[in-house]
Amino acid sequence: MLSLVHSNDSIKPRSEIPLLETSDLTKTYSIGGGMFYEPLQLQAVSGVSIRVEKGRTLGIVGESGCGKSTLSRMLAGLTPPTSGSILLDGCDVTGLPNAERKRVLRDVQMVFQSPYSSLNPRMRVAEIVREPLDVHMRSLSKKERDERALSILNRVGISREMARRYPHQLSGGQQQRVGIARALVSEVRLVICDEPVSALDVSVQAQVINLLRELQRSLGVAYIFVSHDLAVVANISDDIAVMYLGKVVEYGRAEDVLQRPRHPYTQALVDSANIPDPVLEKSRKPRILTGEIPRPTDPPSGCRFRTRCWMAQDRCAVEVPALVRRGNSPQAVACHFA
Amino acid sequence: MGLQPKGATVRGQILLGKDDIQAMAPRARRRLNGQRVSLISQDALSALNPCTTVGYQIAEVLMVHRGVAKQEAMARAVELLSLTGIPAPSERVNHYPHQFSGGMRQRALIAIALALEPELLIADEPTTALDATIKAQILTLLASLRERFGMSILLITHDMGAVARLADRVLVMYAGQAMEVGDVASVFARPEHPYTRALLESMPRLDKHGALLEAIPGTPPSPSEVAHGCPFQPRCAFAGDICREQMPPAVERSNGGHVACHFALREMNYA
Amino acid sequence: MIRVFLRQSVLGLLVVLSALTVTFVLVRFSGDPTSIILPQEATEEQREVLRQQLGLNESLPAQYLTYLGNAAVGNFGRSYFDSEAVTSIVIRHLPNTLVLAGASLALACLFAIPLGVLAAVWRDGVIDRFVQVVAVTGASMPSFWVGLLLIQIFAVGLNLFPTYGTGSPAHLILPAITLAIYVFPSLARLTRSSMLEVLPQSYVMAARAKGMPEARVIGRTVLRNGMVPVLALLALEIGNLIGGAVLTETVFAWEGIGRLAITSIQRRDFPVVQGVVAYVAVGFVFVTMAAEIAIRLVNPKLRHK
Amino acid sequence: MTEAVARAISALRLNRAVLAIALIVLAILVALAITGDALAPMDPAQQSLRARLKPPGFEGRTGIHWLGTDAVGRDILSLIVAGARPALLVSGLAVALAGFIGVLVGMFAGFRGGRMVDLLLYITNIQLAFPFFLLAVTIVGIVRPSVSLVVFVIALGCWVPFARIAYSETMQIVEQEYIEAVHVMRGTTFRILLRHVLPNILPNIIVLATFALGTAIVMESGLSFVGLGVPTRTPTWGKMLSEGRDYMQTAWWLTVFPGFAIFLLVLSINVCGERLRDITDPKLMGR
Amino acid sequence: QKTVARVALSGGLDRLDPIMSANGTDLVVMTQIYETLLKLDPKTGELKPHLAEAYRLKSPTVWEIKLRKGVKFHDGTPLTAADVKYTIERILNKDLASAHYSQLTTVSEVRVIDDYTVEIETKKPDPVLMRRMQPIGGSGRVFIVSKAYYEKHSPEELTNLPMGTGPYKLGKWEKGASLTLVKNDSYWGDAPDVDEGVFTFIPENSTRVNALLQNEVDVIQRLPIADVERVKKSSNAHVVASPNGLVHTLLLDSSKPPFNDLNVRKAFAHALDTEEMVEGLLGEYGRVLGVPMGPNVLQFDSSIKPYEHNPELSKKLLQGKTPIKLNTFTSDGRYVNDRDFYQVINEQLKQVGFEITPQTLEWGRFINMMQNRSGGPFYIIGWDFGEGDASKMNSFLQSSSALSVTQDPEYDRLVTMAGEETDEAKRTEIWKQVQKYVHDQYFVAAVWQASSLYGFSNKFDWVANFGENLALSEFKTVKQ
Ligand SMILES: Nc1ncnc2c1ncn2[C@@H]1O[C@H](COP(=O)(O)OP(=O)(O)OP(=O)(O)O)[C@@H](O)[C@H]1O
Ligand SMILES: Nc1ncnc2c1ncn2[C@@H]1O[C@H](COP(=O)(O)OP(=O)(O)OP(=O)(O)O)[C@@H](O)[C@H]1O
Ligand SMILES: [Mg+2]
Ligand SMILES: [Mg+2]
Ligand code: NI
Repeated sequence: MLSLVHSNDSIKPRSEIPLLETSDLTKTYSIGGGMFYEPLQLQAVSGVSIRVEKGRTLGIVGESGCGKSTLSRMLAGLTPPTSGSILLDGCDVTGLPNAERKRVLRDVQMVFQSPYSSLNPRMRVAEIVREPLDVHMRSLSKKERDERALSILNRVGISREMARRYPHQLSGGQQQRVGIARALVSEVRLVICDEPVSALDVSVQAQVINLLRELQRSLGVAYIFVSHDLAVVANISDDIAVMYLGKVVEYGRAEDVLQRPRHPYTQALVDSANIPDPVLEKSRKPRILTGEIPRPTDPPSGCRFRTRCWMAQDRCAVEVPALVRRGNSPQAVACHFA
Repeated sequence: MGLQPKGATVRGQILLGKDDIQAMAPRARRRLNGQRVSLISQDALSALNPCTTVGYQIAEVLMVHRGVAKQEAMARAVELLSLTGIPAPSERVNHYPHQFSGGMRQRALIAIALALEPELLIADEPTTALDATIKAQILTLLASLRERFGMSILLITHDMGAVARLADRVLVMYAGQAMEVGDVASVFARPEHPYTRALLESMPRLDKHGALLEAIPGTPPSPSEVAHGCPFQPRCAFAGDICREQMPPAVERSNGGHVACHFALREMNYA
Repeated sequence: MIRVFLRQSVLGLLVVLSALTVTFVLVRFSGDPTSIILPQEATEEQREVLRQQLGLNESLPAQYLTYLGNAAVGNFGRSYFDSEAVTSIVIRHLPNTLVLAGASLALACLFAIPLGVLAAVWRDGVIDRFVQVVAVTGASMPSFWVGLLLIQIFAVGLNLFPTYGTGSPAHLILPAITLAIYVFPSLARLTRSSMLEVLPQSYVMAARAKGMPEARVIGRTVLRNGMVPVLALLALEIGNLIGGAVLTETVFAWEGIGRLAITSIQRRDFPVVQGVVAYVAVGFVFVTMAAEIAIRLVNPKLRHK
Repeated sequence: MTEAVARAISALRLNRAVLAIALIVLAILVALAITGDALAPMDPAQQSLRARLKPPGFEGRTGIHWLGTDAVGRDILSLIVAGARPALLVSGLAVALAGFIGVLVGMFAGFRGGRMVDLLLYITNIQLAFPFFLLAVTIVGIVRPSVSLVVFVIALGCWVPFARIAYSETMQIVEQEYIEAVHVMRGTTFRILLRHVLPNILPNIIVLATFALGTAIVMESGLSFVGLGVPTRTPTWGKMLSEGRDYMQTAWWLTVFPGFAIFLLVLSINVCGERLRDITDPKLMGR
Repeated sequence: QKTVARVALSGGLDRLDPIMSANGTDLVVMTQIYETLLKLDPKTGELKPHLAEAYRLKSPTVWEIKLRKGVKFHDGTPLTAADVKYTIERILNKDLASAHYSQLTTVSEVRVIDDYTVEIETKKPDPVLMRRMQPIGGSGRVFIVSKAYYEKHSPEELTNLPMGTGPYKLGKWEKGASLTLVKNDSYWGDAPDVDEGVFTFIPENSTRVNALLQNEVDVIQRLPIADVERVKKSSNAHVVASPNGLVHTLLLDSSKPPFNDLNVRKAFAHALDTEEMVEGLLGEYGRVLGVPMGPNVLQFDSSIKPYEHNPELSKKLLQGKTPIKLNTFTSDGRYVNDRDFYQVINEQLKQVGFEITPQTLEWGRFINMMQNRSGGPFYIIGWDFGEGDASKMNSFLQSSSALSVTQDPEYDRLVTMAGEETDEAKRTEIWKQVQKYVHDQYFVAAVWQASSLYGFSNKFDWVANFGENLALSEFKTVKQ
């Protein structure tokens, strides 16, 4: 694992302490089980090490069930990791006592996937956005808190009039803006966006992505941007981590990962992304993966991708490939043959 | 397919080959379903009956429409499953839908749709619920089946990539109205309707990563608002006064097809 | 399946144990039974002898353990009044209750399930309205009042049926109707709402799209999926039914365990009360267990868990 | 044809009329319960052995007995009026208690999850299946009937649906992202339950409470009917029914009217409950 | 063709072992199967021989009884003196907790002189002992059982398989459903009209009446007063009444406040309008009595009049006192219209200023509380004075009695005296004194006697002499 830290270092200059860094983060769920059952063990996230620099965006892609949400929830402090550490400004959050952790984690907020269900249907928009201030900026008067909420709402393009409405009276895109406003109303430095645009109408997606990018520029927050849509992640991210069945299989600068994918899974992913260009699409022969994603309760031994990989050999079933920079590749790849 | 809920009024004409579907008797129309037209519905995850085996659901179609004996129908179900690329189909026929993964369910649905070798396969967003790699598999499968059975596919989707991949002709709809129709290559290369163009430009693309997106302002209209004029007008960058008052008529596109816009984007607008 | 069974058994045992404990505690703190057993004129001397015989002079924990030990082998002692073994009294009354409950459940199902299905299929139609009105009205009528009215009208007024008692099928009709009216509302509504839940599912639409005849769609697809919760409710309904039977049996002098419970409580024949509660508890543990297993058998999703 | 009939029956106006009647009946009964027997046409406790078991419309010394008199010559109408208070009071208290406990337990269970919750669920399951009335009769029969015991027992019989609804709704709500959002802003459990969960489950709880009230009234009258109801100065409705049983052949009005009072009260409560459910059930919204 | 009488009893049967049971419905069946040594003359109220041919007082403490010869049990064995001795000793066996134990406590020894002669020795003179050898009244019935049969069977078997010397023997008993008695063809006495009796059990009053009117049964016990008119009007049934029903006593708990004060008792008694109450609730089937015993009792003093209704007096007596609160416990369904009586009484008490909180209790609990003296301050209990002797009063007035709520030394002294007096005339004199004392002391606030009512189908008739005692063998078939 030492090599992993090394490989990470190769992506960014060593000098500054990153805003967020994880090492070997693992989450295991016990599912089923009961008075008489032996519960099944499910490694939703397994040994993930990533880092996010101030003001930059880390994109995380992967197929459904590969552990993206679990990872984001751990980073947001919603789920305690089974093992591994999360360093915020170089300080390990996982070991901290509850109250202390809560204070430290204030800097981390989240934007959720479903615009509607992430807003309490019985609260008005202004109240929803004010709530984080109610929780930990009690020193401010209610009026001040209201003002701050309204000003951030204004920033995301929600008018004062709309702030008086209930969530169901807003469109999906507006609801998601409210969600973003709530995440940014208190002084945050890292926003974790778990599929913030997948539930939106295609024509509205771009608005929200643009809004996020614009806010990053003006507020200097860092994002962790999670999506299963490679194109969306590609658009917003500086760095990209590709996940497969709980593990990061490729990790590096966005352009490196996208333009010269080294891991066979990343290659397939890039290949299977359709480009709205009929001439190109009809002529190219994309690499189609065979088979389905294995059940996460009993992942394949060795390399988890080997069951669907066209390069797999006996070695892959035995040896877990480490996520390291190989040869002259600028990004880290977890494949024996990269 | 004649499956509108009660209270819906349907106007216009649907012709299948030479037959007017609207004019058909309910019985005949039912016979039509599955035999000549098949549907793969939008959410694959719940379009299978959870209480019967997948195999039976395929066989059922043959039994009801063709009067095939159960044994034979089940054998055919195995064939169909293997045709759609499900491994170990002879075991899988006896499984229940919840034992299938999302991609496999979609394949099973396709198998049902193919059972009677229809002339037309209507695929309503066959890939939206699926993962990228699986989506690619299904699209490829559809393409190969189209060749094999020589059938037509009506693909309904919001995934422009999938359209580029599979379709020959494309119809772009907005708020229930046809905006533009034409062959895929020309519509994608030179969209003449502002909506088509905006849509194409607002999609994040792998090959243009990092570029700021051209977002379409505003929100899609709710269908209950009966608007005069062009439905896209409130969000359209090119809209003029006339767009508010009058629904534009469909006019011939320069490269074939039609477009419904007062200010259709001709060559000169692509300056 | 074995695990489900084991789990249910352990929890069931817990339930029976608590029912036993509750009745034991209540009975022990409710006074001296000798005054119930012995005639008015009995002397204190006689009472003491009887207390000795009943083991009332031992310590409470000792009494409790003896009681549990006896209960475990189905011995709830003897009735204070006729010194018949409680178990045999309960067994004597049980068939009557089962006949009544069975008849009324069958009657209720006969009407409730088809009506519920039709109400859902033709939602807001005449049948639907009718079912709704009957369900709300039925659910608002105390069953004992219904019983009294039925007696008044059909037995006394029209002289069609006997007014009371256990015995011929004619005796069964009025109480069975009363009890059926009691369970009809919940059964009909559940069937309806469960059907309504299934009807808009995409697999129903898919079945139509496959070109299946409507009767087959309703019969095979909708009914099969909709019946799972109805089956679950039926198990619950049996409990409800026995609860309702307590009053119905009282009204119709039907010699079942419900009436046995009431008369035993009224004359404070505690061993019988304890026995009835314990046996009913055991019965319900079995019913829930059976229901649980049945639901698993019907629903393939649970079967493979 | 059937279509037309259906439409006629389902006409909104008819529904409204039924609802209006239900509300009026309910209002009257609640008013009676509040004022006690002040609104009764005669003193409900006033007996007259000379005027015992007189049929409806009988003119006695103190006025016309519109609904007849009972076995000791009390005015049935006045007794029914006086019976509104115990009927509503006991069941109201019981439902309030059941709702409070059920919601509290259900909300915490739904929030926490875990093994104990499984057990709790199982117990509520059994209790739902168990013929509760039998247990109620046993408890009240062995211990002496009193207002608090009857309230307690009825509450015991009603709390399960509250707990289950509160539990399942809370569980669903806690899964919702807006609760996650509160977690992310490090809000307290108290805040989550009180500000976010409770307001969202409240409408359903209120609907449930309405139906539970109906059930509680029936249960109370059932206990009274077997002689295990609350002790009151004048008989409760259920007790009137059981007292009237001996005279069923000779004086039908003794059983018919009190039973009808129970029926009317419960029916109007249920009708209002239905309406409330229609309003709060999002599935039916906009119908 | 067999004559079958279908009888609906008002309650179920418990155990048909005459040693053990004193339950009213059990007794109805048992009196058909078992017999006692003596009988009462319905006209004079005097004792007459039955299983005994003759009896005499040999010495003040020894009774000699000669048994009738030729009496056989149902199983064919003859009745002998050993059976009588066995019966009495079994009742006195403390381990069995016999229901009749308390009635025979004075017996010290039973001696078999020869096969047909028994001697009973008592601890002290007991002039009423022989009255307990007849079948009528409270729980003093000594039904003679077969020694050989009892020794052969377990107590459980005996409760289910009664076997005696009576005119009927057990046919079939389906517990909870019905019991059939068939005629004993080898009965020593006159053969009865009815060949077979089928007993069913219907506790619900109105259903019992319906059963009669719809010809589902021929005879019903405890015909409710409310239904008398209906039965009278019907074409197929009629009412049979016996005025010597239960004597209902309204007992005041004079051992504790508030009723340890004579004035309060007085106020209580005069607050009640017993005449109106009985007239209203029982009509022609009830009578108000001045003393707590039936008029059939030999010592009954008819000169003592009931307390008059005088609410003014009551109010005066209660004046200046803080209002007296009474938590009263009432029985429901135990006695004829008892619930209504309680309701009327409570209301009348309220009129003079008592504050009443009523609560209905099941009978078992009621008795229980009464014995613990923890129940209400007043009770209505019905007593069967069928045996015709005043000593029955001791059951509820003597301090040693379990159900007595009176603890009065003077009363105890007087009745002890009476109990040991063997001279009939003197005894009667003492009992008159007792009656006067009880009346003056207001221990019992009201007394009324309700007729025992039966509904009979017109196929049968019967003259009911002794209140609750239904005798199948006395039924006469009526030619229609
Ligand atoms: N609370 C939980 N208990 C048990 N298993 C869980 C839990 N949460 C997630 N999992 C499992 O962990 C794995 C990863 O889930 P996760 O939600 O992180 O996936 P994801 O990448 O976000 O998928 P998606 O794209 O569908 O949102 C899945 O197999 C999921 O079933
Ligand atoms: N049964 C119905 N009753 C009323 N309105 C309906 C019904 N079905 C669809 N609609 C409305 O008609 C409009 C078109 O619906 P439709 O399902 O065709 O959209 P779609 O293009 O398939 O969208 P999606 O991409 O979400 O599948 C929507 O606004 C929808 O709300
Ligand atoms: Mg996710
Ligand atoms: Mg769609
Ligand atoms: Ni055209």
